Amino acid sequence: MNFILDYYNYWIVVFLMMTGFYIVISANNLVKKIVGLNVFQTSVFMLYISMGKVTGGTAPIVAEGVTQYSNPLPHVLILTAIVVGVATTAVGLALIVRIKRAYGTVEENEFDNKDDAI
Amino acid sequence: MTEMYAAICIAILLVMAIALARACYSPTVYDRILGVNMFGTKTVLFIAVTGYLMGRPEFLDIAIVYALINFIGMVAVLRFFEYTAPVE
Amino acid sequence: MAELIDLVLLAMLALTALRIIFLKDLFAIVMLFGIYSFLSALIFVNLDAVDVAFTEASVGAGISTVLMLGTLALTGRKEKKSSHTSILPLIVVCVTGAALIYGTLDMPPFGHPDNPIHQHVAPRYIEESPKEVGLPNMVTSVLASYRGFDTFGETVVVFAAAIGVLSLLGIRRRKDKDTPESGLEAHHVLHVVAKVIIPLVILFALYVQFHGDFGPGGGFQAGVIGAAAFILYALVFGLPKSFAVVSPKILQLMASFGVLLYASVGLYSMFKGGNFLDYNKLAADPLAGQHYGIIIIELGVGITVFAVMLSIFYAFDSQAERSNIQ
Amino acid sequence: MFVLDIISSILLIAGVFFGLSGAVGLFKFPDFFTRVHAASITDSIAAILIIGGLLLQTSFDLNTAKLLFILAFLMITSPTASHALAKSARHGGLLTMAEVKEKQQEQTH
Repeated sequence: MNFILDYYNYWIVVFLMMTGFYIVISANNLVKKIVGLNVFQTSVFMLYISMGKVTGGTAPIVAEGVTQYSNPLPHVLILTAIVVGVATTAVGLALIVRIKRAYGTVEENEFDNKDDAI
Repeated sequence: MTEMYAAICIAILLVMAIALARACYSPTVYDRILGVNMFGTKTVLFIAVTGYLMGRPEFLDIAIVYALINFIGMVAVLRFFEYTAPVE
Repeated sequence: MAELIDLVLLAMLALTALRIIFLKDLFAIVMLFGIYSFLSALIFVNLDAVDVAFTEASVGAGISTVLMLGTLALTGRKEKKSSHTSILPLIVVCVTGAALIYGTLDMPPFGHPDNPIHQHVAPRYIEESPKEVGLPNMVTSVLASYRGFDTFGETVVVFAAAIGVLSLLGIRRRKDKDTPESGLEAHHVLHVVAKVIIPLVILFALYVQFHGDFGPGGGFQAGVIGAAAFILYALVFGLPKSFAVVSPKILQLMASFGVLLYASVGLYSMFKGGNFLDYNKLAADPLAGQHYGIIIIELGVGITVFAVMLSIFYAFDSQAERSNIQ
Repeated sequence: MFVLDIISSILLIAGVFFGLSGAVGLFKFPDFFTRVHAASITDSIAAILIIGGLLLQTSFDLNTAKLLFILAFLMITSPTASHALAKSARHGGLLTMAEVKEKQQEQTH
C-alpha cells in the first residue's frame, strides 16, 4: 500500500500526459487538439507540484506554530507557467479562427485535401 | 471537530462525484451544464471545509474565486450556446 | 486524510480526461475541460500550492474555457468522424506511457522530506526569505524578488501573446447603430444580478492584488479576476457597451504601461547604483526597498495581465458576434 | 464551546444531507426542469447550512467576513444561474415531461 501511495501521483500524471498526447495525435478537430495540449500541460504542472509537496507540511505562507513548509520553488515556476500557458492557448485558438476563415473547416484531413487540390 | 470535517469532506466529495457523472453522461446538453454548475458550487463548499480540516482557514479566497469563475463560466456557456444550434 | 482526498481527486481527474477522448460534441468537451481545470486546482490546494490553485482556478478554468467557447461559436460544435486509424496512436501512447511509468519507479517517493528537491535552494527561501524580503508569503517573495528577472520575462511573453492575437484577429467595432443588441438581452434577472456582482468582483480583484504579499494572490491572479469582471459585463450587456466602458485603445496602452512600469523599477534600481531589479537600493532601508519594489512590480504585472486578457477576449468575442450576425 | 460544536455539526450534517439528496435528484427525476428544481434548491440550502456551520467555528475575524462574502455570493449567483439555464432551455425548445406526453397523445390520435 505504501508503495502505491509513494508513486500514485506520478502514475496519474503519466496517465494524464498520455491521455493528452493521445488526443493531440489522434483527434481530427483542431479545437480538440488544443484541449489535448492543455490536458498535457496540466499534467506537467501536476508533476511539479507533486514533487514540491512535503508530507505533514503546509502552504508556504508563514504562520505561527508551523515548522514544516512545502517547497515554494515549484509553485513559483508553475504559477507563471499557467499564465503563459493560457496566453499560448489564446494564440493557438486565434490561429484556428484564421484557419476556419481561410479554409472553411477546422478538420485536419479536410484542409489537407484542400491544400493538395491547389 | 476534525473527524467531523473529514466526514463532511468525504460526503461532499461523493456529491461532487455524482455531479461529475451527470456532466459526463447526460441526456441533454442542459443537463450537462446543470451538472457542471452543481459541481462548481459543491467545490466552493469543499474548499471552505478543507480549509478548516487542514487548520489554515485563511485560504477561503480560493473558494471566492471558484464561486466567481463558476458563475462567469455559466454565463459564457449560455451566451455562446445561443450561437450554436442545439443538437439533441 | 489529505492522502485520501488526493487519491479520490486524482481518480476523478483521470476519469474526466478519459471521458474527453470519447466525446464527439466539442461543446461538452470544453465544459469537461472546465471541470478538469477546477479539479486540478482543487488538487493544487490539497498539495499546499494555494497560489498555483488560485491561478489555475481563475486562468485555466475561467479564461481558457471562455476563449474556447468563443472559438466554438466560430468553428461549429461537432467533431467529424476521423479518417485516421486510431491503432497507431494507441500503440505509440502505450509504449511511451510504459516507458514513463518505468521511469517513475526511480523517482523519490512522494512527499518525503529528504527528497533531493528539498535539499538545495528551497531551504534558503523558506528560512531566509521572511527575513530578507520581509513578506510572509514565500511564493510572492520568490516570484517578485529572487526570481524577478524570470517573472519579467513571463510578463513580456504574455504581452507578446496579446500582440500575436491582435495581429491575427484584430478587434472590430461595429459602426452602424441599427444592428441588433448583442449580449443576453432576454435575461433580465441576469442583468440585475450582474450589476450587483461586478463591483464586488472588482473590489475582490483589488484585494487580491494588494493582499498578495500576505496571503495567496498577486498580480497575475488579480489581473485575471479584474478581467473576468469586465468579461462578465461584456457577456451580459454586449460588446458595444463594454467598449464604451473600457475601449480597446486604452487596453493596448495599459498593457504596454504595465511592462514599462516593471522595467522602469529595474532601471531605477540600476540608476541608484544596484543591479537590475535590485530592490534593496530603492529605499534607505533594504526591507522597505523590497516592499516598494514588490508592490510596484506586482502592480505592473496586474495591469498588463488585466489588459492582455481583456483584449484577447475582445478579439474573440468581436469575431464571434460579427460572424453570427451576418 | 461544546454546545457550539454540536450545533455546527448538526448544521454541517444537514447541509451534506441536502447536498446528497440534490445529487440523487439529478439522476432520479424524469425531465430537465424537475432536475433543475432539485439541483438549485438543494444547492442553496446546502450552502447556507454548511457555511453557517463553519461560521460558528470562527472567532469574528477576517475569516468570518470571507465566509459571509462567499455565502452572499452563492446566494446571489446560484439561483440566477439556475434561472438563466432553465430559461434558455425553455427558449431552446425543451419540453417538460407532461408536454411531451401531450404531444405524443396528439400524434397518436
